Amino acid sequence: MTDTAEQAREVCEIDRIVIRFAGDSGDGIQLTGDRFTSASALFGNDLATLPEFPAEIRAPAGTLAGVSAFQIHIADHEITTPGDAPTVLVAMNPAALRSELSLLTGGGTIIVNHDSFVERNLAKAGYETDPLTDGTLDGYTVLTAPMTELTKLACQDLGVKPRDAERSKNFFALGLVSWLYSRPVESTLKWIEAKFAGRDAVIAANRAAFSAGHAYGETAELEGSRISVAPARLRPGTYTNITGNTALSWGLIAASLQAGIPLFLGSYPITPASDVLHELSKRKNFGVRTFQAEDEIAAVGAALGASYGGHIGVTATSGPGVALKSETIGLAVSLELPLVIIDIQRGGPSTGLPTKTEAADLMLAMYGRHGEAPVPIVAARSPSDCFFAAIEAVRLAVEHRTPVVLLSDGYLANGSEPWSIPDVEDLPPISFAFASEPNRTGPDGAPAFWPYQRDERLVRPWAIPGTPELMHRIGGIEKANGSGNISYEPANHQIMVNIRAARVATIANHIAEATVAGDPDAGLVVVGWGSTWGAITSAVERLRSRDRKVAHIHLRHLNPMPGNLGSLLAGFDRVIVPEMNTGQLARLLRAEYLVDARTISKVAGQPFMVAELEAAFTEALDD
Amino acid sequence: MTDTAEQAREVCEIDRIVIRFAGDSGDGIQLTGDRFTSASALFGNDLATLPEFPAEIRAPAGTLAGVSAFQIHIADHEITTPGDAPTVLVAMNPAALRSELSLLTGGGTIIVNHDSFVERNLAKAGYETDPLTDGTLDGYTVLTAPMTELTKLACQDLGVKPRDAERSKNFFALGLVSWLYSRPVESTLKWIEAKFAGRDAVIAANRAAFSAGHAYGETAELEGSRISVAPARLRPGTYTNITGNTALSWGLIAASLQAGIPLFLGSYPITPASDVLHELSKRKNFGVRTFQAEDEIAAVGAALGASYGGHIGVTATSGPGVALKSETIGLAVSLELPLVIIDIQRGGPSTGLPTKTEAADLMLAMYGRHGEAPVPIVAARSPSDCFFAAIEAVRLAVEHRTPVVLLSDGYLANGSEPWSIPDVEDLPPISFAFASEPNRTGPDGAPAFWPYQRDERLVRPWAIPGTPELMHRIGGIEKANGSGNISYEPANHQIMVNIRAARVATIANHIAEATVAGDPDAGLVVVGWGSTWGAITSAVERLRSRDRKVAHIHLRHLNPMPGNLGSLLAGFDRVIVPEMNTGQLARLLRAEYLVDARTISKVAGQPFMVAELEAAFTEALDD
Amino acid sequence: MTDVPVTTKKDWATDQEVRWCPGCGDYSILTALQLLMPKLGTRREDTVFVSGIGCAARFPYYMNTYGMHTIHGRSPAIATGLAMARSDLDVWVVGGDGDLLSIGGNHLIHALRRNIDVNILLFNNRIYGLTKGQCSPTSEQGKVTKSTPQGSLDRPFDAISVALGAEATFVARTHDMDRAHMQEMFRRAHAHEGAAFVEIYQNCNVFNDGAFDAITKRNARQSMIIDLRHGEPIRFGVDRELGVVLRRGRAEVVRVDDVGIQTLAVHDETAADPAAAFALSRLAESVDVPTPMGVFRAVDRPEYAASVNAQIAMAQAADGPGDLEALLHSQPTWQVG
Amino acid sequence: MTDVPVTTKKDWATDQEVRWCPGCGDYSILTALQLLMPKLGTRREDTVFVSGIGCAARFPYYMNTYGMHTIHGRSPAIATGLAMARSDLDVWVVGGDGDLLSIGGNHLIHALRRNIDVNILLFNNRIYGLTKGQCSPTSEQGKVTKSTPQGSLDRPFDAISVALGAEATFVARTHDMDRAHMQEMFRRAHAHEGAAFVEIYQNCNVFNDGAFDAITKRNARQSMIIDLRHGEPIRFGVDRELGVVLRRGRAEVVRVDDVGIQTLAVHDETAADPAAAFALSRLAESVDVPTPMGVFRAVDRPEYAASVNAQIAMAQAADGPGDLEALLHSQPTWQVG
Ligand SMILES: Cc1ncc(C[n+]2csc(CCOP(=O)(O)OP(=O)(O)O)c2C)c(N)n1
Ligand SMILES: Cc1ncc(C[n+]2csc(CCOP(=O)(O)OP(=O)(O)O)c2C)c(N)n1
Ligand code: SF4
Ligand code: SF4
Ligand SMILES: [Mg+2]
Ligand SMILES: [Mg+2]
Repeated sequence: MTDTAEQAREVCEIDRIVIRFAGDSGDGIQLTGDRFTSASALFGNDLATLPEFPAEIRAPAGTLAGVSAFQIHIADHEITTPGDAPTVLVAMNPAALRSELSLLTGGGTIIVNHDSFVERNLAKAGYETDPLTDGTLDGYTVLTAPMTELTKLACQDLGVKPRDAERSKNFFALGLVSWLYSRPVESTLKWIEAKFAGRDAVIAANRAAFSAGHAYGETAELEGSRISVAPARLRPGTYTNITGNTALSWGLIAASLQAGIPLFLGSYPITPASDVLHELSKRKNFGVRTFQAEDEIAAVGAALGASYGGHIGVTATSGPGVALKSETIGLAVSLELPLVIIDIQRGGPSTGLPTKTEAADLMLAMYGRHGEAPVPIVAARSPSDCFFAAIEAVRLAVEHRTPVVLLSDGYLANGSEPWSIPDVEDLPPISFAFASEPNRTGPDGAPAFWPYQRDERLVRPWAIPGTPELMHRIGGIEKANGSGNISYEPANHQIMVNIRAARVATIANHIAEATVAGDPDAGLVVVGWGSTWGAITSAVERLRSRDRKVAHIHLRHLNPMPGNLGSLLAGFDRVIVPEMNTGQLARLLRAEYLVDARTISKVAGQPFMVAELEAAFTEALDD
Repeated sequence: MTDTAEQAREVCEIDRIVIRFAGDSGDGIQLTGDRFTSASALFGNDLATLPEFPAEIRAPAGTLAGVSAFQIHIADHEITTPGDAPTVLVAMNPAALRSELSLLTGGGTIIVNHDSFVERNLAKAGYETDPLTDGTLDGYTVLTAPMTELTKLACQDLGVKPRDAERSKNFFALGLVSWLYSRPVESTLKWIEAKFAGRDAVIAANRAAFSAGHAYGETAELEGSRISVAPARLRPGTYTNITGNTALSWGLIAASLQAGIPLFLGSYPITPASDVLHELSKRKNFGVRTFQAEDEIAAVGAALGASYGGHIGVTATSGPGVALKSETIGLAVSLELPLVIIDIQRGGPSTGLPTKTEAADLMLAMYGRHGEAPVPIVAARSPSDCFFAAIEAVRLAVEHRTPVVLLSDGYLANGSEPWSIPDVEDLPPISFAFASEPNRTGPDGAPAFWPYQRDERLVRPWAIPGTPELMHRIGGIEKANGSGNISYEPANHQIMVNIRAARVATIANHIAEATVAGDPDAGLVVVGWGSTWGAITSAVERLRSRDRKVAHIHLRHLNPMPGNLGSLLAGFDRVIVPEMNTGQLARLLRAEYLVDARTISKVAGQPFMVAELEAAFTEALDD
Repeated sequence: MTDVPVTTKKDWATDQEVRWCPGCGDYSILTALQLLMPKLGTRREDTVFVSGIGCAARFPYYMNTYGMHTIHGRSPAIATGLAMARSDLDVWVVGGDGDLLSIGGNHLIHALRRNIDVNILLFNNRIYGLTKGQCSPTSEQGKVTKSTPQGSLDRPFDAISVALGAEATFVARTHDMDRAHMQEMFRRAHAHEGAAFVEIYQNCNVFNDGAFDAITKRNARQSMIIDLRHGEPIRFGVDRELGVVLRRGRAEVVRVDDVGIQTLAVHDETAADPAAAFALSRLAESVDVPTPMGVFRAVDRPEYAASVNAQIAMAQAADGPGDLEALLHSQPTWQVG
Repeated sequence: MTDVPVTTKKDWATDQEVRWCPGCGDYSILTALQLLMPKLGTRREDTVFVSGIGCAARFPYYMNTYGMHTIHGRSPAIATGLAMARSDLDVWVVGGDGDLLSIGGNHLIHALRRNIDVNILLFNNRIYGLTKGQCSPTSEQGKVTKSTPQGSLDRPFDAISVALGAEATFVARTHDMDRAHMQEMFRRAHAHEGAAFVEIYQNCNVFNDGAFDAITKRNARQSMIIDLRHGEPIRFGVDRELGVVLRRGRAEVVRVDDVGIQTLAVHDETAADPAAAFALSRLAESVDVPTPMGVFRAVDRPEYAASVNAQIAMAQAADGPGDLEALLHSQPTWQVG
């Protein structure tokens, strides 16, 4: 389904624009943003979005704490971030203007709902005088519209009560912005029908408000002419706009189909991971089992139990949950069973900043267990990449019979981007087989089964209950390598510790090597992991467009690291590592390769801005 | 209280001896070992002991799994380990002989209870033929005595039933060994009276058995003459023989007295940490509160609650418990309250080897929390050192208002050594004061209290409930630096993350610098932490006595590390790190100082042997 | 508590903006408590509110006392340590049905059996509010939520039954629509020595609006709330025409006329045996049947911290106050040099 | 379960040396179960024993079935996942009073309310055995243990009351001295669809020897064990001279002659309301009063995994079996090139 925008006269074409919608949590900002996103996606732009919710708890209407925002970056070329600073700010009330104005680029455009700029709201936002008139907005292009009034007017004859009509004002804004930036109209009207199906009054009101907003743009005398961003020349394919958590959930489903065994999600709600539970619980027709446990420990425990039963046991959580799951993950290491622990990172420590992004759980994933308990770690780099990262995590867990930590973060989880839907045929295979018969002959000459007898990759058989002849007991106490019987033998413990380390280390032979983007012959290499990919990529491209040489290595696997990484790094004289933590990957690289990896750290609950990295990289190149 | 051994003719003096008592769990081996230890201590030897229990669960009598052992190293000079290999093995049954024989030095002495070498027991131990006669013991000095029979005989006229009398056979062995190695007698007889006070029959039997054993030594024709180890020339002082867990518990009590606030222990039983709970629960007269919680999370939670109330909140556990406490420790980091987490490390991962020693929780202590949540880490180096390590951990927690991890291990916990009891006056002070009044003026000019207003060491005030005017709310959500109010401000979060890191980093200015033992001008430095201290020290001394130059730096503080460590390490061309893990400290040193620290790893549930390290160091020196 | 300064509601309120959704039941609970505190004869500085995580758990920020907003589910454990260390304090625990019955269920029942001297207020809105609408351990079976699009399969707990099964000494239920009743329950809880558990039916108007309307709406109360009064026959209904009898060990709602007043159960909150109280708790089988409100159980049992202090006193009486010097020499010692 | 091969005790035993202290009550429980399994008409390969940590928790190593010896307190949660994923299996959970009521208490009560199809055997020896003798949540108040030298201050749980307060559908009690009774309870638990909870009084002869002698010793049983039989008046005593009545919501022991048989309570394990069963559970107030043994409660309620499977079937009926291609295209899409 596609439709095209009717083009009007005097439209000025630009290559990219960053629009930020802001208003009260109650104003339906996220909905408006989502819709503008879909329209732009269908229109063919490349884009990236960044929703920003207020803290988990609802704040009083009209206050700064209650402001909800949605930023979208649309372009006629490939882009990798939602944009550093918006060039257009849509502010539905004074609080929104106040809290977001500082982000706007100098001379940017501000679109406000004039009706909301009244005493009470100004006060709530902490304005003594009206910013629309006191010069606060000097230097900006300001476009005010009495959105509330015009919306009510438009709904007058629809038999919609004024109070209800008022609720549609965000659609007025959407209509106006759609006109200003030449977005298609039909698809949005259709969408309203579908979205509010059954609630005819609401449909009527929203359609009327949207059209009124659009008309207002056409008719009213608006400073600055109409703007359009042409479709991007993306790789051919069928596209859909997808968020990280949806992509991740679908990746898990795809992986279970690739492996041919059912998916079991044991989870306990927590921001920003809950949506994985929500999405998968809607997909039971894939044979997916979802279990909302009493806590995180039960969630991972249930997943491990399901894995013992032959399912793909998965648990999704955020930092606090990973901390709680630590002991059970250690058990999984000892049991050598598949298990995927998904950590959608958020601001820490402790409860921290639940709705803000951060990537400071790498060391927790690497070392957060007692004793020597190594686990593979996989990280996603963009919203759509969460799909493939999830498949890779399941692949390693199933093929190597080990718990695997999959790292995402709040920015990827809620952010979205167009995704060229892959061909199901081309998805990576996941190959393994359940043990079906004894694997040795007992002393008595009878066939016997040793649960810890290993194959050449040091992987033990996965014998699931229900299989005759293979009854066996496993547990968290040290086991004799081979027989799996409890063993307190010093020598055996040393062997098992070594094997557990080797099991993970050898995975390096079964993953893709690290690749270098940018200039392989540069002196400076930027090493990254996770969601910094977008900002690093853009920053590197900007530098290269200025003929500065920079290389970029982005790690999908944090443990083990790709076998060729050491030699690659040795080829550069400078290694810098931008991280949304205080330097965790840098420490791993320094310890592993003794390279003087330097950290570019940002721990402010927000992703890196391209400009920040561009500046940091330039500095690194210059000094 | 001291007494001296009556000296007999033809005694040959030697400088040290390592005796290993072994028998069935039911044979009272630990008691026998403890008693022999006390006698030797009172006699004035330096010594070190290593009890080895069978796995937590009781095994059937007479089986290999049921063997319990106790090794003691006594010397006329200072020693730091319980000895690599015993020169004397006391085996109360065939299973004991079989499981322990391999440890004995070639040509060593074996003392066995002949009566237990009967068909049934031999079979249980897996002997087809009698090792006493089939040549198994060729080359050893074997001394057999019908201990059971002689004990029964000795008790005959005491009206003690034969079955009960039999239980005293370990005292026969003790008597015999006491004679052979010229141990004092009186103190042991006295001790029996006290120990079994009220149970006259038992006292009579044990005394009789002990005397019989001693007499047997005097009268019987024993190969090899009698041996004596002269008292050691230890530093003058009053000594007591102390285990790590007792020393640690007493250190906590001492610290609470030094700080002038009560001690609160929240704990959940777990091997090998339970004894801290047991010991402290006997010391309520010090105002100590002990709480056996429903689990480890409740234990640390209760400790944190007590800290908020102005007590020294402490929790004692082992690896699995630390894993579970992770989230709450993160909260303590955010609340900036004192808390001491004691990790008596044991074999891992998971349940692992509960009764065996290991030191693989360093990375867990360092990184086992979500988000950036740094905590200071203190490690004990010997049983008696646990006393001072505990005081230091409490000092840092109280003075710097932070959770602190104190690392010990199973070897230190149960091992013992003579301890020169310190003068109470000389104990390190712990200085701090509770906040008593407002620390600023509010906007309204009225006095106000900011819970996160910091002093020059970045430490916030500790205002406890009950203090007028200082009511305040704290929590795990990010707080505005200063006011402590909830803040989602990006800039503030960055500031708080930086401050939490700086708070711990600056502790380096408030701890002792690292010192170099051995040869400061050597090319090779051995860096260690924790219980490896004894073995490293002995190995280093052996090398130096062979004129090989080696330096030794042993770290009390793992985080932050002493400020001078970097420059010290720079002064050596080789850095090796012996660890009972796969190289955790080495990784920290490499990441921190980019030095090529090499690991000497042993993860076999046992401490390093001096010879192992001596060989490894020599190799390092030679290649 | 001699000469406690006179205070008013605003003395007990903080300057922090209250951040619950407009219309949330939490507001009325907060107001009820802020109005009650000045009447309890306690000092603000001697009062501590401890909570976990959730909408309800934001409570401490709004009380001008000492307060700990801790982590999800752990408040009963943390409050246990505080109450043990400081028996002089007045400690309150506030949490939601997820916080105290899901992740915190174990700490809750252990705090109850130990009879820790804390007042536990369970804000039961039968939903996860803060995480935006998943089912909770009190959500009714079949409930459609974000995490249960086909309906929840879990049989819900009855918080009162759980508490009574866990040896609780004080157990009560109230609801956010009746300030006077709430205040009476809070007052009783505060007066009780030991763990006092109060379940509050609370409306989450955003994610589970009207969950308790059938019972708590003004016009429904008389016929739907079984008002428990100590020593009185259990009666309710517009004309008090309904009553409760205890038969064969279970409680049944009957028409008074059918059985006669004398057969009605006379409520005894002080009964040593919690069985009758438990039987009453089973009447609240679903949210649309007559539901008992009030104090189910209130019995005396030594409060934990008092016993802890008693053991310390005994130890000191026996071994004398702690003497470090003596402790360090308490094992066999010997002299060198 | 068609043509299940005939097996004997030794088919259900492993080659692992049993490692409990000589004389431990765990041995008799193991024997009782190994002798029973061949009679249950199930296959060894379809049977899984899941345990946490403790002496009791070593159980799986001795059963020649599938088995998981997991971590302390988590067995109910781990078994929940296994039972949800594999409703075809016969899943048993074994643990001690510390494992299942202390650290694992929350997982236990949630597994019970959800009615997960597992048979939970609680070996209650009222002590921590494996860690060598600390008090447990079932240790009597005042008990002197390694961790409570002045006596435990904690009021113990009654496991049966806790289970009934947690909506359990099958609740029973037995003891390690009576093989036939144990086997009957295990057989009933196995036959029950959903969570079956069986408390077993078990003697730890090393750290809490004789804890139950007053009740379970052969000569004491008749007068100290209140034998619960469905549909029968509750009577016991050497000459069945004693009985139980339910009065004012609580259970009381009476002399049959004093009240007359007809007033005795008739035990109804199938009562929808757990109140009467709860009242009976309160009789076991201490270890030296007549204590009910047998099935307290056994009611039908949908077993969890069955409902889970039903939702999957419904989803497939509604949306068709999962089609990845379709899923990936389920949001608005557009073409490029
Ligand atoms: C360890 C941990 N797990 C999960 C969460 C996410 N979380 C916060 S509050 C909450 C439950 C909220 O429900 P409830 O306790 O009933 O409180 P309410 O918001 O309804 O008042 C959850 C799951 C968390 N903050 N920490
Ligand atoms: C996380 C964790 N905490 C504590 C322990 C130590 N531990 C092992 S078993 C046990 C309790 C044993 O008592 P119970 O559960 O009653 O079993 P029993 O030995 O009496 O059969 C404890 C505390 C552990 N293994 N893991
Ligand atoms: S989400 Fe519900 S419970 Fe939370 S504040 Fe809003 S209305 Fe209240
Ligand atoms: S300690 Fe007690 S419970 Fe454990 S095996 Fe020995 S007797 Fe049995
Ligand atoms: Mg709730
Ligand atoms: Mg037990």
